[in-house]
Amino acid sequence: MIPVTYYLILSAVLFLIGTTGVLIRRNAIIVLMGIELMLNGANLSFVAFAREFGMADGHIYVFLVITVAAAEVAIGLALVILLFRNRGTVNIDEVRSLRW
Amino acid sequence: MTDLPLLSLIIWLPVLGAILLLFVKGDVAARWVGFGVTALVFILFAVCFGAFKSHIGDPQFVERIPWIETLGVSYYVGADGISILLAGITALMWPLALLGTWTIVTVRVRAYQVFMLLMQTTLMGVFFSLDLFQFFLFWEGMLIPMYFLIGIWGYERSSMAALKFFLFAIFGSLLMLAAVITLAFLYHQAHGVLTFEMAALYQLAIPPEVQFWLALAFIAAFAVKVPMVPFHTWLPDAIVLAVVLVKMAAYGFIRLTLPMFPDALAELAPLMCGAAAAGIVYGALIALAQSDIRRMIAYSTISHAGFVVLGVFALNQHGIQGAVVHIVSLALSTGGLFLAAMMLVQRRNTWDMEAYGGLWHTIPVFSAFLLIFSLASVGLPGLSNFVGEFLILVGVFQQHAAIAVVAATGVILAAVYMLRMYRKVIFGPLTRDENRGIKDLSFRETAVLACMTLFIIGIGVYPNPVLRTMEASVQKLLVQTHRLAETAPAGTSGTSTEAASRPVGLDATRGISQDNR
Amino acid sequence: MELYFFLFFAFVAVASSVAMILQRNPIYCVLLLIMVMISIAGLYLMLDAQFVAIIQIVVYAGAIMVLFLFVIMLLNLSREEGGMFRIQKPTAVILAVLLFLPVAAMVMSYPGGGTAPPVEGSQAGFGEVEQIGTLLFTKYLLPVEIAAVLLLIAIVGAVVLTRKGTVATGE
Amino acid sequence: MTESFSYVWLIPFLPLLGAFINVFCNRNPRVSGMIACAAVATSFLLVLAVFFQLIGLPAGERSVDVVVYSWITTGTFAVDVAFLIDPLSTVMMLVVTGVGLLIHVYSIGYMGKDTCCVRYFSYLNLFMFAMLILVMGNNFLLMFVGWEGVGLCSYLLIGFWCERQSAANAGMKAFVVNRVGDFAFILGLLLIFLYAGSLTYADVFAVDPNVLAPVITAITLLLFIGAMGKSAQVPLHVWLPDAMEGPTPVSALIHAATMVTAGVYMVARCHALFAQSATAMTAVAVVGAFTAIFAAYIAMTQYDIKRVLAYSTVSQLGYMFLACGVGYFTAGIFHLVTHAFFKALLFMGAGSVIHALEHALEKGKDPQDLRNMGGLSSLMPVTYKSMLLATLAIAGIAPFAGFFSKDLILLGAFVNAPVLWVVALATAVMTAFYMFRLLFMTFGGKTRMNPPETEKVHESSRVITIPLVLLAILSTVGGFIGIPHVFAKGMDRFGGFLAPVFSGLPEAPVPSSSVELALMVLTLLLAAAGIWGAYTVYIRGNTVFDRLVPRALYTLSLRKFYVDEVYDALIVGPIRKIAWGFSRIVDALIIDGGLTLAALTVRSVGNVIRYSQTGVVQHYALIMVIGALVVIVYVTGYLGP
Repeated sequence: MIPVTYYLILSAVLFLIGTTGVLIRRNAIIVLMGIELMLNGANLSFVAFAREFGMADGHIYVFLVITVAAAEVAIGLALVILLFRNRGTVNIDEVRSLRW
Repeated sequence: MTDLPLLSLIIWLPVLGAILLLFVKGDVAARWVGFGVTALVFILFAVCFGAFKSHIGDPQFVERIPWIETLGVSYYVGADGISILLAGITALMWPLALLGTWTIVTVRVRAYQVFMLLMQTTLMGVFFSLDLFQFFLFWEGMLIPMYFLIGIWGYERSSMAALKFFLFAIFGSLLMLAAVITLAFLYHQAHGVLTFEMAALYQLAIPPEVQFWLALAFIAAFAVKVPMVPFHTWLPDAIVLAVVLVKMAAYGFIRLTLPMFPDALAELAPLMCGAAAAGIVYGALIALAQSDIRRMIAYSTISHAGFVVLGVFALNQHGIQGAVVHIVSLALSTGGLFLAAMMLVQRRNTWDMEAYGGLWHTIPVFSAFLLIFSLASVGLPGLSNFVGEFLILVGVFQQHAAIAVVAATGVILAAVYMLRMYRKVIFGPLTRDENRGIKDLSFRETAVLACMTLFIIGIGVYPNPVLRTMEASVQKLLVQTHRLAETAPAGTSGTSTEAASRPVGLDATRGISQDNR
Repeated sequence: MELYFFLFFAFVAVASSVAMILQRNPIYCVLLLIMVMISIAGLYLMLDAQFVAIIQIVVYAGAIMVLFLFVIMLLNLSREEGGMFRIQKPTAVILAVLLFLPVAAMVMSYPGGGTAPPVEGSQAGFGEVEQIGTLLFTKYLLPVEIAAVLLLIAIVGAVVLTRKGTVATGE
Repeated sequence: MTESFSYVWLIPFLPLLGAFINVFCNRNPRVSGMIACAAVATSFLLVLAVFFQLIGLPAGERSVDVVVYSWITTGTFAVDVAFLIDPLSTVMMLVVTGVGLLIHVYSIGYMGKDTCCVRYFSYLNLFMFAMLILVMGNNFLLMFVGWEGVGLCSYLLIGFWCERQSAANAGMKAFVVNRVGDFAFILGLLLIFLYAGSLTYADVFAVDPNVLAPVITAITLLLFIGAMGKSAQVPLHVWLPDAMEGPTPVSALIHAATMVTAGVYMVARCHALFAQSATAMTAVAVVGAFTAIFAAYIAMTQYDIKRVLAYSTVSQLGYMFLACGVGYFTAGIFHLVTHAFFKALLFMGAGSVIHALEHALEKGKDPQDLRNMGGLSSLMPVTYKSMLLATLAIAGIAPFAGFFSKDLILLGAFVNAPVLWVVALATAVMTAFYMFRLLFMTFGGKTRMNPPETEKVHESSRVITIPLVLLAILSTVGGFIGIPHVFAKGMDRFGGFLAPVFSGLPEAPVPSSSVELALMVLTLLLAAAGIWGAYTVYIRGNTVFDRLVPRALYTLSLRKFYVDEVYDALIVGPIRKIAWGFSRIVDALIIDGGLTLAALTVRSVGNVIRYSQTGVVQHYALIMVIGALVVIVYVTGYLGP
């Protein structure tokens, strides 16, 4: 039986890959995807602990995280579309007007 | 009749009035509702004052409803000698102020009435609350209506003044909040149960050095409101409600600092008296150099507020009773002075003294009232301020003679700047022709000022009812203040438990020479 | 035996996610992300979380990723030319590694690891729809309601944001 | 025994009632005069009743306390509104109400045509009320109430013609200088209360001396400074000459007969305290003597008729304080009474002269300037004759009142302080000189008015002249109530009457009668010399003195020793500068500045932080990750395996 630490290590790795994705990519959509990846990492650790403690609460949290992710993506993509429609680009480097 | 929850009614009636005002259309109706409610509050108060038994020191008409059990906070309301007097003067002044500013406030009348009523509620709340948490809530609550009143109905630069006032007040209240919490925490540590009840907190034995910091925090919070000299610059712009704040701050001193921190007071009292005396002279000197009536009255309030603080920190029967009487007469005389000035300015809308002159024959009734108010604030015997001032001087003279002398010079300076204003505004030849057209006070205005004058002369000639109502509670307060001081090194000289004024008479020389030299 | 499955899924997940963040063509990124999600669903199954696995595939991979795909198609994004990466690439990687170390250390020090309880021994139907359902509507009723409202707001928001002629779009 | 005097509270109450009626219920100027006089007349009658009732009592018990109600009671501080009826207060009441009544009658004539004389009469009545409270109070606090009330009324009455800026300034000056005196008075009261535990005269004087010993000098000096403020002694005398801006009856009542004597009354009342401190007594005597000669010297060169009389009042008050200083309190009070008679008469005479000249002189000529007068004796006979009697009285010529009272003071000074006696003698000469100078310049010699003006001058109406005549009689007869026993044993009824009040004092040494007679002759001769001097200079126009008196001395006197200018330079100016400095610099710059500085620092810090917002989303994400890293490291406590 696989010890829970493996799962946790894996979820940490996924989470970090997602973070680097967010930090280094210029394309807004890819950044959003990075965030989705981070969320998935988190979900994995939820389920792993649910398994560990024999409580199904972890699943509920995953379920809720998914709904939040869905909402977040909906709004995120709407913004990206707006961004594209107004500025013609999706690269967040070129969108700096909201600064000092 | 007295089973009726009188105090709660007095506190919450104005709020009901404010709510009622929301449904009222038209300025005049709003003014009538505002005046009606405050007048009703005054009647209620009169009933309360009638039923008040002055020989008992402890709070009467007590009402207590548990509010937040977990914090040990309860809606705990009661009136003792001092608070009933201060609340009384508020109850009296509010309808007069509303009536006085009937035609002066013309912009957004309804909002003005609402804010004035809200402020009365919070003020009454402060005076009657016996629970520290509730006291703090009312104390903070008072800021909001004041901010708007100063901001909207103040005069030019009023929004800046309102902001400045707010920042000062917030600074003070933060310190107070910290102190309140530490007090509750200490009480919890000492007795296990968490409570904000003042009576309980009075009994708390706090180690001297902690007491020092707590006292400092409270004093700073109230000093901002008094205003004591370094924190006073917000007052000249926000003069509209200066007098109200002096009452609050002084009450804060009496109710919170004096009974709770006896040891700290042993060191702090002389310091505060010195600062207050300096404030008196400083405020008077600056008032001397003002050419704007409003700022002159503001600085004279600062000077008089110094007297009140002096009286409170004399820590004896005469000082405190003098301070309370002085607050009452200050509200009347300075309040009246400012109301009269507003009436004058409403006709000529300039605050500069030089623009007036020679008004004696054009508006004799107004000049007479202005004279009475000026003389009252100068402290002419036979008028109310003198009683307070003299008692304060008697009280302070016993503790710190030098400081009393400095404070007494304030009496001369007061005469100089007040009569200088009077000479510039009323006496002298009628040079400017726009002054000729000023019409004299209307019946309403005369009625308001006459009512104030009646009280000023009344308290001046026969102050005993006022003095007797608070005698018992001041006595109790002093016993409270000096309970720990006895064990402390012979800081204050009041050895016996009766009134702390030195046992005067034959053994006076022993008592005097011992600590005055 | 299970170890192989775990390793397989883990490898697939990590490889495709790394590929995803390095991929120039957004469409391939989405596909790679779907691959990650499916592999994670597999892991869920290994952890007796059948309901969640299904949800993962149906909702997450199915719906959300399709939405991504749809948007990419809508915006007609082609391959990204030129500097795909922000200049802060090295800092990001270092940060990731730095972040990983304490977490890994903490996880390794976790005592309970290694003795996974017997799968059958636990209650029957663990992670089944029926158990999740009861939990959802008893203990977590409030969060569910809130989640529902959240979704509603998201939908309305998305519609309002992207409608032409509103203040947001600036026409 | 006290119930028989229970009506006493009516005496001060009636003038108050008169004032109240005049202010609120009456607009008609003629009626207001009547009301005022009626009020004062009834209280005068009541005082007479009290006087005769008091004489009925045996000498020992002539001190009655009548308590009206308890005013302030807090713990050990108990003061009540109560009146003390004893010979001293009765004498003062007689003077105040008697002279006051005559002045009220006089004012009807003098102020009759003035538009707002309703206000004038209400102030006059208010003044009577305050003065009576001061005189009748049985404790220091009530005396202080009267003290300030009288100060207030003098402020109002001096500034009565408030259109004139000079009158307004004079009023304020009077009030402020009085306030300086009151400041010292309050401190004295505080000390008394601190050491004696009460403020009522009986208790304070009953406290045995060694309790008060450490502070007795402080108390008495403070009280004396208060008296100096009110009775215009040297350092605080500046307000009295300016107070002449007020209407003349005001000057007659307040600045001659009643208010200014309040200081002397207070010193006499506290004789028990003053007697305990030798330094205080000498201080009183020295200040009194110096003021007498200082004011007399200035009075010799003044040209405004009322200013001459004002300085003469200051000088005579100096005499009274000298008397008190050397222990002859009875003489001081006696001189106070006689001075009230002839000084009030002089002021009212001057008033009727000014009244007459106001209509006669052309525009621009000041009716009060002596140089515009001359030769009025034939035109205003009654005024001339009564002023002649008064001038003789003040100069101290034999049968008149002034002679007896001044002689007693000179006797006292000779016995106790010979140096001051010499000063007093010199002042007596000067007094005779400047009084007769005034008389000759107004009434004697050839007129300096051109013909058309002299026709218009005519004697004042009867309402004005009757009080003049009455007071003239009093000035002549007044002296006989206190004839020194040198002439007739036991005839010194005035001294006898006051004896019980001053019983506590050590018996004053009485020189042999021959020495006393010699002194009297000496003073008479000196007075005659003064008169002759005035006669030669102002009637015969002989300029012998012009060559004798050096120019500098003359201008010094004319310019009033530049006292006003010195005060302005030393006190008023610097206070105004300090006040201006405080308000502009300290308040505006330092405190307000401090606040705005704090505000500025907050804004500048804000500016710096502002640049951290780059606008690039990744930067924010980076910061978030770093934050996460920090938290994790903090929580887990280590940075790696």
